[in-house]
Amino acid sequence: MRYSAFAILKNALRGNRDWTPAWRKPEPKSKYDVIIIGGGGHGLSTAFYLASVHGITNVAVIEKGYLGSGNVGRNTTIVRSNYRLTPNSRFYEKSMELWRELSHTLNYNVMFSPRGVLNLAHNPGQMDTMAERGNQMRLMGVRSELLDRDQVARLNPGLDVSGSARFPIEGGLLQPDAGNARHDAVAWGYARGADQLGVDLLEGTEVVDFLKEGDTIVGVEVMRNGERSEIRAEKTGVAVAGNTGRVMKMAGVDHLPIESTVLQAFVSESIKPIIPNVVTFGAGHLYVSQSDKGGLVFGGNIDYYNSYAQRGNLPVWEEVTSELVAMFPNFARLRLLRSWGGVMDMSMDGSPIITTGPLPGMYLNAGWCYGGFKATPASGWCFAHTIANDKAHNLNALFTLERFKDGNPIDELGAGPTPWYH
Amino acid sequence: MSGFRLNLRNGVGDALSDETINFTFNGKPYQGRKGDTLASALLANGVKIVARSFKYHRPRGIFTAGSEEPNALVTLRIAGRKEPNVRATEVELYDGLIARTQNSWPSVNFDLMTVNQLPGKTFSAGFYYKTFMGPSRPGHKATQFWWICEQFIRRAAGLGKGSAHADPDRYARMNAFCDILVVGSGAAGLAAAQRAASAGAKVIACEENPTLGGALQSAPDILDGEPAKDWVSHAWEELAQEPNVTVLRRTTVQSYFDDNTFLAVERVADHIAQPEKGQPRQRAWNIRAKSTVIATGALERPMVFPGNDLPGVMLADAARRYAVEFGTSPGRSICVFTNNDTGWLAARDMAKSGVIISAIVDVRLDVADHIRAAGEETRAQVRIGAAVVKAKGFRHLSAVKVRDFSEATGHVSGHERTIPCDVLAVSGGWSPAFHLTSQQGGKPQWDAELQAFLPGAPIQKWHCAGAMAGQFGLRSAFRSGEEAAVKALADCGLEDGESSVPVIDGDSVDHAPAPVLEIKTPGKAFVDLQHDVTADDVHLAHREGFISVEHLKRYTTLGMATDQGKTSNMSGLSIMAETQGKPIPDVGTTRFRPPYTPVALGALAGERYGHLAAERLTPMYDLHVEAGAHMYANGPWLRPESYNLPGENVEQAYIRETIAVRKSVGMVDVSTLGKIDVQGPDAAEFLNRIYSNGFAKLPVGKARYGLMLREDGFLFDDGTTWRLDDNRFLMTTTTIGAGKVMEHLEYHHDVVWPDLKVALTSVSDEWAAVAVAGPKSRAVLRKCVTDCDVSNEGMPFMGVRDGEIDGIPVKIARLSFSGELAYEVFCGAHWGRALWKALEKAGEKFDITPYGLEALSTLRIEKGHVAGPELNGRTTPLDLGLGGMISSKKNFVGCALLQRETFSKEDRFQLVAVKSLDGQPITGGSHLVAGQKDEPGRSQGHTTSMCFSPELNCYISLALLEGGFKRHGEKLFASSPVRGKHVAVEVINPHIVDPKGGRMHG
Amino acid sequence: MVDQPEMLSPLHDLAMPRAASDTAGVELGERLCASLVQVQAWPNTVGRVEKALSTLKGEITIMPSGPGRWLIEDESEGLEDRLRKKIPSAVGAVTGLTHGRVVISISGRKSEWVLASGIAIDFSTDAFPVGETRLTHHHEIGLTVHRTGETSFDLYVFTSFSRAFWQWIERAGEEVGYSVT
Amino acid sequence: MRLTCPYCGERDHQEFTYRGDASARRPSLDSQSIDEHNAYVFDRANPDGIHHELWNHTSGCRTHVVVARNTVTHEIISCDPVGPFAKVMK
Ligand SMILES: Cc1cc2nc3c(=O)[nH]c(=O)nc-3n(C[C@H](O)[C@H](O)[C@H](O)COP(=O)(O)OP(=O)(O)OC[C@H]3O[C@@H](n4cnc5c(N)ncnc54)[C@H](O)[C@@H]3O)c2cc1C
Ligand SMILES: NC(=O)c1ccc[n+]([C@@H]2O[C@H](COP(=O)([O-])OP(=O)(O)OC[C@H]3O[C@@H](n4cnc5c(N)ncnc54)[C@H](O)[C@@H]3O)[C@@H](O)[C@H]2O)c1
Ligand SMILES: Cc1cc2nc3c(=O)[nH]c(=O)nc-3n(C[C@H](O)[C@H](O)[C@H](O)COP(=O)(O)O)c2cc1C
Ligand SMILES: [Zn+2]
Repeated sequence: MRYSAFAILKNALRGNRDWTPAWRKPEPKSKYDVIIIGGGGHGLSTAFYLASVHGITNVAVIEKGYLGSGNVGRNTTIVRSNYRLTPNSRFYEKSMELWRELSHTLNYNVMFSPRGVLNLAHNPGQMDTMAERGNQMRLMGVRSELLDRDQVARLNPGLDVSGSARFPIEGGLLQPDAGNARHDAVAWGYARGADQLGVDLLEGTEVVDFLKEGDTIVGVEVMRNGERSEIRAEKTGVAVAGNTGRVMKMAGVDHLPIESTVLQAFVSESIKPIIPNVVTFGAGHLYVSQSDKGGLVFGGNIDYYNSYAQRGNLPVWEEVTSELVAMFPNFARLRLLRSWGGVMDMSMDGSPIITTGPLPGMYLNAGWCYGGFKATPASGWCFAHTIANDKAHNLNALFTLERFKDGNPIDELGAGPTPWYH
Repeated sequence: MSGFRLNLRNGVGDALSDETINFTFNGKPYQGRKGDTLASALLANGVKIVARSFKYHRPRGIFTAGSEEPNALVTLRIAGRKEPNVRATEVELYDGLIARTQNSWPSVNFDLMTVNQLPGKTFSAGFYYKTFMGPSRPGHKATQFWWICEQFIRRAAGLGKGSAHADPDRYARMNAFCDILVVGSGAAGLAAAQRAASAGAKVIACEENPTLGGALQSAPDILDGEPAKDWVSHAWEELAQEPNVTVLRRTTVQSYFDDNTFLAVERVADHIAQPEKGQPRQRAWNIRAKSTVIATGALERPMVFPGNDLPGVMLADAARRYAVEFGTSPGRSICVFTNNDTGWLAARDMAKSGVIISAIVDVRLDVADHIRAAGEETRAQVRIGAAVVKAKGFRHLSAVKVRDFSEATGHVSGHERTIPCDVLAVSGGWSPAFHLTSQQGGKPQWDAELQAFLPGAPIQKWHCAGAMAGQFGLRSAFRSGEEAAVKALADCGLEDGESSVPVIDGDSVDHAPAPVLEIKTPGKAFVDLQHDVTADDVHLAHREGFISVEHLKRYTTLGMATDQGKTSNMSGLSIMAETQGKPIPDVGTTRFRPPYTPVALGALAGERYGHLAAERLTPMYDLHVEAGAHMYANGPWLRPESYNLPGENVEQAYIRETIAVRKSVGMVDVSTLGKIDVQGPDAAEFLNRIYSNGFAKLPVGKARYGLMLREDGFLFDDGTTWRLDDNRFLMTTTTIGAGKVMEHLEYHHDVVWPDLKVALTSVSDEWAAVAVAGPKSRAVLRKCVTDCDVSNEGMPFMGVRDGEIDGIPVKIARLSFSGELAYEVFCGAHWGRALWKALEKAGEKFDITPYGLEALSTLRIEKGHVAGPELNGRTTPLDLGLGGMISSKKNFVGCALLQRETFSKEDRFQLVAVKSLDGQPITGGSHLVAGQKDEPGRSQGHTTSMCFSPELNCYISLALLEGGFKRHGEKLFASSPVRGKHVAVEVINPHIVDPKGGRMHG
Repeated sequence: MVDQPEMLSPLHDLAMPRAASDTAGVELGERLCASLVQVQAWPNTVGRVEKALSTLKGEITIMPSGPGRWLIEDESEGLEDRLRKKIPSAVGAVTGLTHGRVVISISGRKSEWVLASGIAIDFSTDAFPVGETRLTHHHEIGLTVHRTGETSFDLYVFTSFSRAFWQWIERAGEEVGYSVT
Repeated sequence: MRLTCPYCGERDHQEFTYRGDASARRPSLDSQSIDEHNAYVFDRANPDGIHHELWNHTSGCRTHVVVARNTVTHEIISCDPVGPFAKVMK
């Protein structure tokens, strides 16, 4: 059923009885052309682009929980392409292109909202670092503006721009075309789009092992409704974000340049609009925006330790909230409603991996760290290309597994091979 | 006060004192009593509509008497203390309180936003995903349409308004340790705390409410011959006297973290107009407990039927508490609708307090005799096997319609009777408040008998007790509290204590409800009152395939409001279960997350609100400020950027300072350098492994510049290290790198080479340091240094000597970051000020000029010395032209991976300098491009550190340029589109000043 | 040789004596050490270092500060040199920290309360008996806490952070009232 | 989370600095093997279950602790000393 204002009216008149499921709940077939493990944003978008761009529709997405139960359903929804290094810059700008059309591509309102992302700078040195990034963006054809303190104050009236702030604001870098999108809608929209093209979305189905012929992956073994069964495929793509370590171990790949840690996110009670855009603090680690429902959605650093638990600890609460109320002292009486965690696939350089291999018949999409939500369209698009052609697209050609050992990391922060520093 | 206040007497309105309190609501003055909550005072004044719902702006009345309130959200106070979304049910009345309704316009009684109701079924769950996509034009255009819609939606959404002003109050933290944390002060919590305390355990007990005792505060039972309320108050009073017991009221245990670490938030001064001097508004308690007893009671749940959101519909136990505790009748005529015994008892207790009960409606046919007897005491009409099928009224309840109901089929039948009433007290049974255990991942378990989820097996050291554990009866609450304490004592390795359960004379109540939460008759029936989620929305979600509970929640937003579905989750689940034809446990529950109730962000920041991070100051800080220095936040440090003379800007000042150094002499505070004392028989060997260049053979009395690599071959940090003795070195690091270098060394010592005898101590704070630089620097030292020969022979380049300046013991090293003849003078930090002054005095004759970070940077840029911006984590020593510092005679951290092929590629980003060809400044963060402004082409590199070079009389910058080593002489542009700059530059050798080093060696 | 000038504390103009009402919950004070020295033994020389420390004379406070490590305060000057003589490099490492710390003292019936409001260790006397030392922190400020009495503590605070710490402890003391000696 | 420093006792994990996988062992000083070093620097088992990891007690005694911790439940199984004094402290 096509979604539109008209459809809503028509259905409302009939008591909303005629709506049909957004996607089917099919039983698994025994064999597919392609299996994608992971019904998160990346898995679903990969399936969608396999079907829509490459005409490969005999595809299953296998999800152990409910669709969107992973990081795509628990992130702070920031979408941007304000990168410093060329490979990232190109890739994320491709994503922006896809974002801008996504609601139409999917016939699903993903609420992409280019409200602007503002990174604050707190001293002249930091302003120069911002300029360095902003200039790279401009040279890559991405809009960016370096704002002085007054411009920042005009944009975000609540900010403490006084000179007496502990870290006075000097200015900031604005990507005006960046913003947010509605996380769940992205998952559901891709799911519905893929389903309509014939992709089987298998929820409640956990991959527990791989089927191998020699070294070659020829399918997976799954648990579904308490029963084990096999699903075969020519090609198996892994897009399980924080669970990459777990899943790859089943395939016998027991070491990777990835560690899993927990990242917490926070939402306040709903209030009337109080910040128009996304703001990040430059003298610590904090990003905040306001959801359409009115909640301030914010997050900061990961909890610095390996974790597969979707919950974090108190130190991060203290850190992010103290930074938030330092930036916006008028937020002190607003209240935190809920916090949660997601398991992050932190790579050794903070940049992703989209590649063929590491085993024959297998394809890997991982290493998204804090930043894979904004990549959802481009990640799926590139991964689909890589799977369909058995070869990386130019846009992801450098996102290899080998780059670390070859000495060619794509290290935006220059933090080195300490995953939790990225 | 209008006629809703009951005749106050012993047992009715005990929470209230005689004191009258004035307050305003929506600008209108009202009176209440001390002890009232805002909710009870509003009820007493006959105020019925207190809020509007989120989506449809439907009128909302008070629904509960506690923190689970979904409806009665108001904005409290004004200006910086303005606080939106406060639950009126929790606000303790104080004189002068100002409260307003929110999310309504022009007023709560007449709200134009109710137009949102008109489109009716079009605003169904998730409708916004299906529309607002705009014309199907690609790119920006398509998004723009949504963006315009979004502006309107955002303004319509949102509850209260935040303040535009900074919060003037302060927040505090408290770190606490105990054997046993008891959460909840009801019968179960009390029993646990008593038993644990009697065993000598260190106990902290937290109670969310201002009064202790939980349900006992209004229980009709007699304990040890005393009314429950009095008994429990005495018991807590006594317990609080014990030295090993801390009792915290107004303190909600909000979050349960790993290893029995808790966050509890105490509302220290929310019940008064404003905090007293020095008093925090709220205090965040970080509690570490060896074991925990969770006795958080249970939350009553409502029934779902058409019209159930009308003001006047409220929970039965809340209505009871308003009558008994607050001496307030929630209405003139009250009808009770229940599926369990507690509704009846609520009716009886209310009637006893003087409330008029018009009817009791129970879906069950089978009601125990003693319960029916209790009902008869109210003199209300009783309808069993019946259900309320509709609540009627314009903006407020005026009557309910009742029909016969079959528990077996769930169908209604028979004649519809109208019962006039202005309050409908509903009880759908009780849900244990297992939020805290769920936060930790505890899996709740369904209890079919109680029709409720129980907390399930513990996965940390917690023990559940009382209603929270499904032990609803008073006796079992006490008993389970004691049992939990016994287990908790065992967790702490403590002996058991004594029992002190009272003799109980009271009702025996069966809390098991009929499994009925929804009455299915046509009309708008609400599940989530705040978010306007209706039973129809749940059905729609099911139809569209959002059948997992988590999908249901996200698609409909059921349970996502400020109350987190405390009163609505169960109804939502039961409707979903029914729709799917599955039992409730198969549908499952959504996960509870911390905090338990919303917490002020200020409270979480605690003492850091207004004091984000400690400032780090050098001993000479005051002198810099006095000298007019412009201070610069550099990590935690505050450092002088430049010493501006009157009328000078930063650039003018640093150029003047730089020239002074090159021409005569300057001095700069370098106390922020990281300093690490490295001692021991293996100190030299250790350093030799850490640095890429050799340190083993460094002579005593000499310093050496060293490079440290990360193990992956990239540069990590740099600095000079001084050999003070055979077995003693003083290492210096960059200011920013100090902490991470220390950890790097400690890691390699502790973990990699523990056999080396070496001791590492941070002495950054031990030493104040001043660099004296310029051709006259030796002359300055000559004037003030005693006990040390500072001549070229006595102190050659890189020499390190001990001496004295004005009686201050100093260490002097002849080092040069500036390229000039220069010295670093170190002394004990507490003499730092004296040293600075002494050097100033000695330099007077040479016009010694204090210089700041900008000049420091300019001097080293001109010299081609690298620093932070060049050590950006992506450069190797080879990239920076420091290949000569890679020892081939030994292995060191990073040496193996430095040999990787890629590092010797010719197109790597390599260090060069560029100079401006047209007199324009090269702004920081510029990129090097080949093309003109309108077509710059791709970035070939970027500038790292820029300055005006007095030496070359033009703007220059260090830069990292692709294949830069071979491109000296090439003409490029330093492009900074974000600053509108495009400057023609020439690539030059970075060693501009004195490339041969004659000056610093001289 | 000129006389050594007096050492100046970063708190010299902050921690001014100031009396509060008699209800003051805590008393705050500040001092510099005449000598503060860290000694580190090697794994096989712990006994020898302990012995060397036991022979120290005068007003000495010895605070354990890590495996085989001690922080030692002497009320007279010159301790570093004396220790260096007793403990050659083969036996251990001696590092002077006289200037690296400022000592902030707190005493009074509310001192545990005030300290606990910013420091996450258990201050009850059973967990932290009189005479013992704890190494911990207040946010980014590292601290050595020495319990000098039932309700009195000396805090050895990094010099560069001593003002920030002092400002914090004054603020924390406001709730219970404080005086400065 | 609470970690037990073998020297200082039980403290909040906030007092410690995480240093990651303790099973990653640096090749001997004599090794110039790129493969060995690559494995040490980049290969992580990243287990879901017991993880042996290093924490530096940076706000305390500044020595390292090997913590065995379950990455799924965050349960701490053991905290053992490393470093020159490890043998003495055990
Ligand atoms: C708190 C938080 C904030 C974030 N903020 C941002 C942000 O602001 N901007 C941004 O760009 N990025 C952000 N991110 C990162 C972003 O959310 C992720 O990088 C991205 O969602 C990862 O891709 P995904 O959607 O495919 O992953 P997921 O949604 O995690 O998908 C992986 C799926 O695989 C499934 N799976 C795992 N194992 C198996 C198995 N054995 N069998 C079957 N299925 C399996 C999981 O259940 C899961 O659904 C944030 C992440 C978090 C946690
Ligand atoms: N009115 C009723 O019909 C009803 C319903 C349930 C229980 N009860 C009675 O209550 C008794 C059970 O006692 P109990 O002790 O289990 O429950 P209780 O309701 O008496 O006490 C629980 C207490 O915990 C507090 N609390 C809840 N969460 C908290 C948190 N996170 N932090 C701090 N405090 C928190 C509540 O404010 C409450 O005072 C029995 O007598 C039972 O019959 C009565
Ligand atoms: C952008 C965003 C906004 C959210 N807003 C709310 C909200 O308003 N209310 C709410 O209860 N939860 C909100 N959540 C949190 C979800 O309820 C939920 O906690 C999160 O999706 C993680 O799932 P889990 O808690 O079930 O593990 C939001 C989540 C995200 C990612
Ligand atoms: Zn320790």
